[in-house]
Amino acid sequence: MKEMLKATIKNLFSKPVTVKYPEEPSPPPIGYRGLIVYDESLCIFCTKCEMVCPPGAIKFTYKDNGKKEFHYNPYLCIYCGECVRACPKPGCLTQVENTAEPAVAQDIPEWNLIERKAEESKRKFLAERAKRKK
Amino acid sequence: MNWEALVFTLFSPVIGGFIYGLERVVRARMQGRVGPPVLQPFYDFLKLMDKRSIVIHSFHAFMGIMYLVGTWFSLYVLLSGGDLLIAIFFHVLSLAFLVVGGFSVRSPYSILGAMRELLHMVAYEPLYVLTAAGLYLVTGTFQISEILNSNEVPLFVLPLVFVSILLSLPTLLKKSPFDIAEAHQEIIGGPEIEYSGKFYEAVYTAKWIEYVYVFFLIFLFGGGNHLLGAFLVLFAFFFFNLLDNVTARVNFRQMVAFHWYVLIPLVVINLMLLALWRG
Amino acid sequence: MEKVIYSLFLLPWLLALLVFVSPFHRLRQLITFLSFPILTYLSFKVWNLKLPLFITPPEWVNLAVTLFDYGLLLYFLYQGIKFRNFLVSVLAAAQLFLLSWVLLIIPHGETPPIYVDGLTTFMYFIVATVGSLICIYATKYMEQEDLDRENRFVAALLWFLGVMNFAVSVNNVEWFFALFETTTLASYVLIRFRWDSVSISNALQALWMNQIGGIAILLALLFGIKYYSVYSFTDILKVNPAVTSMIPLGFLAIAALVKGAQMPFHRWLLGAMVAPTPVSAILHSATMVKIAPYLILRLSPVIKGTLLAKLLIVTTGFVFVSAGLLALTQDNFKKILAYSTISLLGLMMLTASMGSPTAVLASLLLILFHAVVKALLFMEAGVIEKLFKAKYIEEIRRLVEKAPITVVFISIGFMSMTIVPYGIFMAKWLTLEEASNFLSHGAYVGSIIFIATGSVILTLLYFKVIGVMTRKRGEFMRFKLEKLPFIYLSTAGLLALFTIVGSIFIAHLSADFVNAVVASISSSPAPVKASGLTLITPLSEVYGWQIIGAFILLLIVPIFAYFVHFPEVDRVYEYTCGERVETTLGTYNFFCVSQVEPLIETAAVALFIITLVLGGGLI
Amino acid sequence: MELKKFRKKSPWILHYNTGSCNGCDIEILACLAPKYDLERFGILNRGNPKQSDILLVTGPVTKRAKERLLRLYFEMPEPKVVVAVGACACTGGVFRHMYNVENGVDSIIPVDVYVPGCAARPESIIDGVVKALEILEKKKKEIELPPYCKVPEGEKLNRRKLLERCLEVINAGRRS
Amino acid sequence: MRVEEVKVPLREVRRTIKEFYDPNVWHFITVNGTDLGGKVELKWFFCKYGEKETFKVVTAEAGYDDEIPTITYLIPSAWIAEWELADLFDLKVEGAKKGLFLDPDSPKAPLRRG
Amino acid sequence: MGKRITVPFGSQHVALPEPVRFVFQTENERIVDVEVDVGYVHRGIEKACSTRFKYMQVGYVVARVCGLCAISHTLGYVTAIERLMEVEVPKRALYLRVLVSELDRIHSHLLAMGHTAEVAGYENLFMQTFRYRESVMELLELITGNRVQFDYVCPGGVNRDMTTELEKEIRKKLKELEEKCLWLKDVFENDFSLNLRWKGVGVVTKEMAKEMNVVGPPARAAGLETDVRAEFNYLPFEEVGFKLITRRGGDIYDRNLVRAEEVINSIEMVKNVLDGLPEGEIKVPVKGLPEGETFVRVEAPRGELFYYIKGTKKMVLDRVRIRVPTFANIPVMKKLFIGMDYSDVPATVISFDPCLSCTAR
Repeated sequence: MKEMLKATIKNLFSKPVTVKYPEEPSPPPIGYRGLIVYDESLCIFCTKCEMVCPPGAIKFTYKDNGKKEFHYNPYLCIYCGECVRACPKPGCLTQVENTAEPAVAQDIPEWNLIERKAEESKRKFLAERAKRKK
Repeated sequence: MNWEALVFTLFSPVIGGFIYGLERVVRARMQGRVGPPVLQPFYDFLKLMDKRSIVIHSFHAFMGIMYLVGTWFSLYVLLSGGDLLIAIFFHVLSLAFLVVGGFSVRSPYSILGAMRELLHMVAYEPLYVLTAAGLYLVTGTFQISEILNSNEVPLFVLPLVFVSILLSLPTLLKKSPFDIAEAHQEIIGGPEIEYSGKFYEAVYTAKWIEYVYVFFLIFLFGGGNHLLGAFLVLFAFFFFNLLDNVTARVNFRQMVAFHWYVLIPLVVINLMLLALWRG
Repeated sequence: MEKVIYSLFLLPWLLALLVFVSPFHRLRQLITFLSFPILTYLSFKVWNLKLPLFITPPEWVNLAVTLFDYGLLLYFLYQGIKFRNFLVSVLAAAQLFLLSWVLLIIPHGETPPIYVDGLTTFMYFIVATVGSLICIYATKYMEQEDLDRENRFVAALLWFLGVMNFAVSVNNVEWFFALFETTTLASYVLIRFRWDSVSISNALQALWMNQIGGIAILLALLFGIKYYSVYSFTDILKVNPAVTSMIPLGFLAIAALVKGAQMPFHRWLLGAMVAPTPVSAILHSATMVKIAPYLILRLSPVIKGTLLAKLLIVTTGFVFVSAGLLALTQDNFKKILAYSTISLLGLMMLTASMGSPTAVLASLLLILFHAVVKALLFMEAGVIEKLFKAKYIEEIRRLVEKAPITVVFISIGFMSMTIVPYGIFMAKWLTLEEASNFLSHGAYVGSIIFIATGSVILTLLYFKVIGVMTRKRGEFMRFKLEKLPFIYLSTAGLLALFTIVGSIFIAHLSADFVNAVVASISSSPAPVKASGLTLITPLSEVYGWQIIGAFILLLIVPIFAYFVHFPEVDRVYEYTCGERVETTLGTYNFFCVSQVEPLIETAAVALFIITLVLGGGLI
Repeated sequence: MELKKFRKKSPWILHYNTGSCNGCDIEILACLAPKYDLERFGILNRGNPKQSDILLVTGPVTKRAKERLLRLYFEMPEPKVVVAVGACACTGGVFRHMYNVENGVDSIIPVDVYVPGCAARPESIIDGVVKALEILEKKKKEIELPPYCKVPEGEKLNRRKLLERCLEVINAGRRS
Repeated sequence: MRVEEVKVPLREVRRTIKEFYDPNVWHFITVNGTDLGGKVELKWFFCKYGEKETFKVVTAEAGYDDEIPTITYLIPSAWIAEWELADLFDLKVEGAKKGLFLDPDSPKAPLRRG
Repeated sequence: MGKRITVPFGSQHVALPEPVRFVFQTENERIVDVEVDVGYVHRGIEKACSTRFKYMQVGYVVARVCGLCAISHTLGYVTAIERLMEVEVPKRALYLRVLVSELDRIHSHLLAMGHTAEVAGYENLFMQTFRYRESVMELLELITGNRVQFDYVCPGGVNRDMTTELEKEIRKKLKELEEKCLWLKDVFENDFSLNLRWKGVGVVTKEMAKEMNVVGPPARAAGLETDVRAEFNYLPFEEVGFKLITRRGGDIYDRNLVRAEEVINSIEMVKNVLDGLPEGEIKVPVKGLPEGETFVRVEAPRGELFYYIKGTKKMVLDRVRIRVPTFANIPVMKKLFIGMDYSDVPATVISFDPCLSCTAR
């Protein structure tokens, strides 16, 4: 009680420790594991990142011409950085310090759709390739 | 009709709201935080006005409103300068509505809270009655208006009584360490848990009025010296905020025991010494 | 003039006889109905007589009373032997011995044995109104219990009223002993009414405990005759207390404590609840236990300010608090009421022993309102027992859904014992202020603590019960009152109405009516005045608008609350952490208090002995 | 006076964990602590749905928690907003498609704001709450319903019945 | 790591544990089930207080329909682990109630293979 | 029966950060019966670890079993997989693991202490504890890049290295932290109202602790000398000055004091780690497929964490079994409640620092 009394009175007459966040900036520290940034120009489409991603926040959909398209869902990502470590091409996937913005329902990627599409297109692509090989 | 008192009573929610807002700021500062703006209680009030109301049943909701009316009325009884004992017992009357309202729903928290509210009453009521007796001893009257005009200063003669009233302030206002009736972490507000929207607003505002009620009781200790009374109120305000911040909640057995075995004997000792000295 | 008084004793007996012999239920009801207007009229007539009034009955009455005494005690002895109850027979034998001794040494006095003053008339009024209302209620109650033996039951009740009227108007202590023992007999007969083993053992318990009171009276009589040759109340009052020994007064006070079921002699009153509910109603409200405060009030001018009075304050104050505490542990509705009676009797005797005019006024107000309210509450207890088959407070859960009128009556009863504008509260308030007044001399701080803690404990108790009753599951779909039999409704309604009207006009009631009684007990009336509804005491005043405002809040609004309906508001379930759990919602039973029950009883015994030994001046 | 603007100034929060890993929960606690101090915005952690305006949900909705979540949602008076805190609450996160999980919160109740992160930073939570406040100001006072709960035209809404109906829908798999 | 593994038939488990278990020496860790397809391998893990890496493992195999003996007589705190086993493998364990973790609409016996 | 009042405590309750349900039957607020439901957070992680995730991913998944002891879960799993595949982890990585695991312990213990104060109605102490906890969180954020889910440890080593600037920063903050933690320990030890409220409440005796197999700080507060850090060689704790802390009382007060003392010991250990941090690699590659079975005990902040893994030469493990400390402590909690005051319940529950998310997985 005595110790707390001292501390309480001290707090009353000293400046609060609160960071007034929305008014004052409170940036993440250096090395914070934030968003994954993808650079398509460097990508070799090895899909290693898709394979290692635990929640499946990275998906590649196959276009008809065999090209792959990168999809990333920051609202599913757990920001572990495993994809960055798995990426064989340095600089293709990088983890920046910024976090994703809170979003309303319209801004969330339709991830169920993308998942289904990725799976379907992959199956289609593989089937076609197998046919071609035959 | 005592117009002054009536006006003061009508404006008491505003005053009480300010006190509550100030309290929240002071508490936040004591914890090293910034805290809400001073007008926060009024924002809450206005927001609650805007909410869609939901109730368990009408009787319960109505009792919430009656608690506000009852508290308001009991404040007027106190301020209009009538009998002090009657005013203290009127407070029991207003609490009765909260308690019956709390009992009238089939929610365990509400029922526990109402029961604990009664235990609060068991703890502080004898103390306040004895205090009234003490004030009578000093000033020779039970009429509040005459106490406020007397030449005596009750504080100087009744220091132990004042101390015990100060220590039991948290019981009436339900602050730590004696906030068992609305123990937020145990029963989530106790009897007020099932109120919402406008009906909760009534209960919320009634609490502000209680602030005024309690601080007026403190003010009486200044007797005819109103400046001292105001200082006492200010002191009491900081004191119970400090107490709130440096103590954990006790359980109801400890609370009743503390009031009955420590505070009441203190008051009695003071009264006996006074009687001896006077006699 | 005498005839009016005699008829007050004899009419109830006559009515009792008529009820006993009349063959039809309706006829019996009609006769019982008659008792209410007749007795009230007669009491009113006595009130208008020139008081106080001394009456000397013919000489043969004295002999008859003595013979009756012997007969009664022999009957007790016979009962003791018949049921093999050692205590009853030994106590009866002891009384026979003491009575014979008393009769041997009793001198021939000139003081008339019947004395009617304001206090007596006040008791007449209570017996006439409350007592006969209970009798009327009993006719209906027995319809549902046991119609064959209704005539005995109602006749016994009516007879009891006559006995009570007689008891409060005697002056001769020997006669008083006879009537005291007659009330004991009446209670014995009534408690035994159901004739099962529990009833009989409880009746015997009541018998032996009350006989201790009889012994105390006889001892008082012996000492009184031996030392001062007085055996009338009026003569005792004339004795100068400063020079007398307090022994007779001490014994009389003990008799009052026993009759008033003060701890440790409280068990007989609790045991009385095995009988049909009107018995409890009549024992707790108008008759029997009211003899206790009556006796103390009779003695209060002499014992005022003595050590005996102070010890009585401590004893009864202790009972006031501890009986309230023990009531918390009970879960039988009637037991709760019984404990609260014990508790409030303590308060009545406490105020009576303070003895100043204001305190006597408070005591009288307490007697009046307690009689009315307890009768009301016991009637309602009978109603919920008969109509809703509920005895325990767990069983009256959510009663408000089934029986709003009953709940309102019970709530009025409960609130009137604790909350602001009601008569009983006013009496407490008067006492508190009076005690504070004494406090400036350093005295009576104990009584303030007792009253404050005791009343707050009673508040806790009553609100606990009200809370159980008013619990509801949901909204009233449509407003529906329960169908109460007319007699239940009218008797209880009359009592409730009196409680409310009496409390609203408390100023006039106390200043104009009760104060006259106070004047006849103490030498001067209490310094209270009434102006409008405002009650003015020397220290302070309670305004009419406060009383009216509190009544509006307390009564009109909660009743109104049943009709209030917020139509546009959503209904939700109670918050139970998002779960749907099976909840049993009882209430607290405070068993931790029952652990100290032996302690409380030991303390009560000790206080009893101290009162007798120190207060009675046995040393 | 426009009362709507005061909604923003005193939002009281209710926090429910539907199966999260505690990471986001302790970040919410940290938000209440001195460093971030949500009370600056007038936010109180009421812990009582009947007096709350913002429902903070963390974690993927497990099968056992979904009923409770719906109950709490229906006990909150409108206007109210729901904030899903953390990746799991938004979409299911790493627990997506596990056998006892119904993925994101929006499969049970309508969600207004999604706060990403594993675990969400206090700053993100504050951002989310501030965003929720803007939405709260614009909300109507009608009863909000989950998308799967269909009410025929013109039917008078009864909160308890609606709750029972929604519970029936989400527990449909339970009976079969 | 010193591990003493005792392989016993299912009905011998309780006797085996009773023989050596002393609450002052042994700390009961948990009972674990591993699905082997058609039957479940059960392991009761114990370790010694105050000693480095000393374990005792009681192993038994149980079919899906066998009743598994409870050891709550010896180790009162084991009920929760046993209930979990009963729940997640849908096994019959003496005195265990179903529904510790699983709800009526969760898949039955999720930890069984296939 | 009619006198009883049923009090549900949870699943949503303001004193609980996570869903667990206790249904108490109380008489005069004294508990006569209790019913526990811990299955709210069951998500099926064990199943998912043996079907959906490859063994290299499992470390990130099990971290999400519990956000508070994230590092312990990963550590347990990673130690098990390293033992199974016989990987020699570099010394520097081991030291860094000790560093993060101890910092994690500090933040978890401070959380538990603060939260216990909060539910005992001591709001200010909660605020102060959380205020100082923030500096640990900042440290962890600096080292690992996230405040809660560290994802720091991976099979074969750790994911991030420590730089010298970082080291300096850590030392600076640690010094401040130590001062504050000593102050906090002082408060928790000597505060009058905490003593009044907590002493003799929720007592787990030593016999009870042994009989009910209690683990972690509650067991150590009861005087049972059990600490996996001393009983299992998964990290070099002895080298950095680990002390086994026990107390005798076994009540809430002692549980918190054990935590407070462990916090101070942990700070000491972190300092020693920084002093003796060896140079070298932080990670060795893990190749191959796991085969066989092994089990590992790890001391999480809440007590003994047990991992059992079984591989059958596939990318996906055959069985991952997690026995968490709270799971072991729930039986004793249930037993403890009988006869307790309802007003002491929140503090007792929180003083065990339950992690239901671990328990149900």
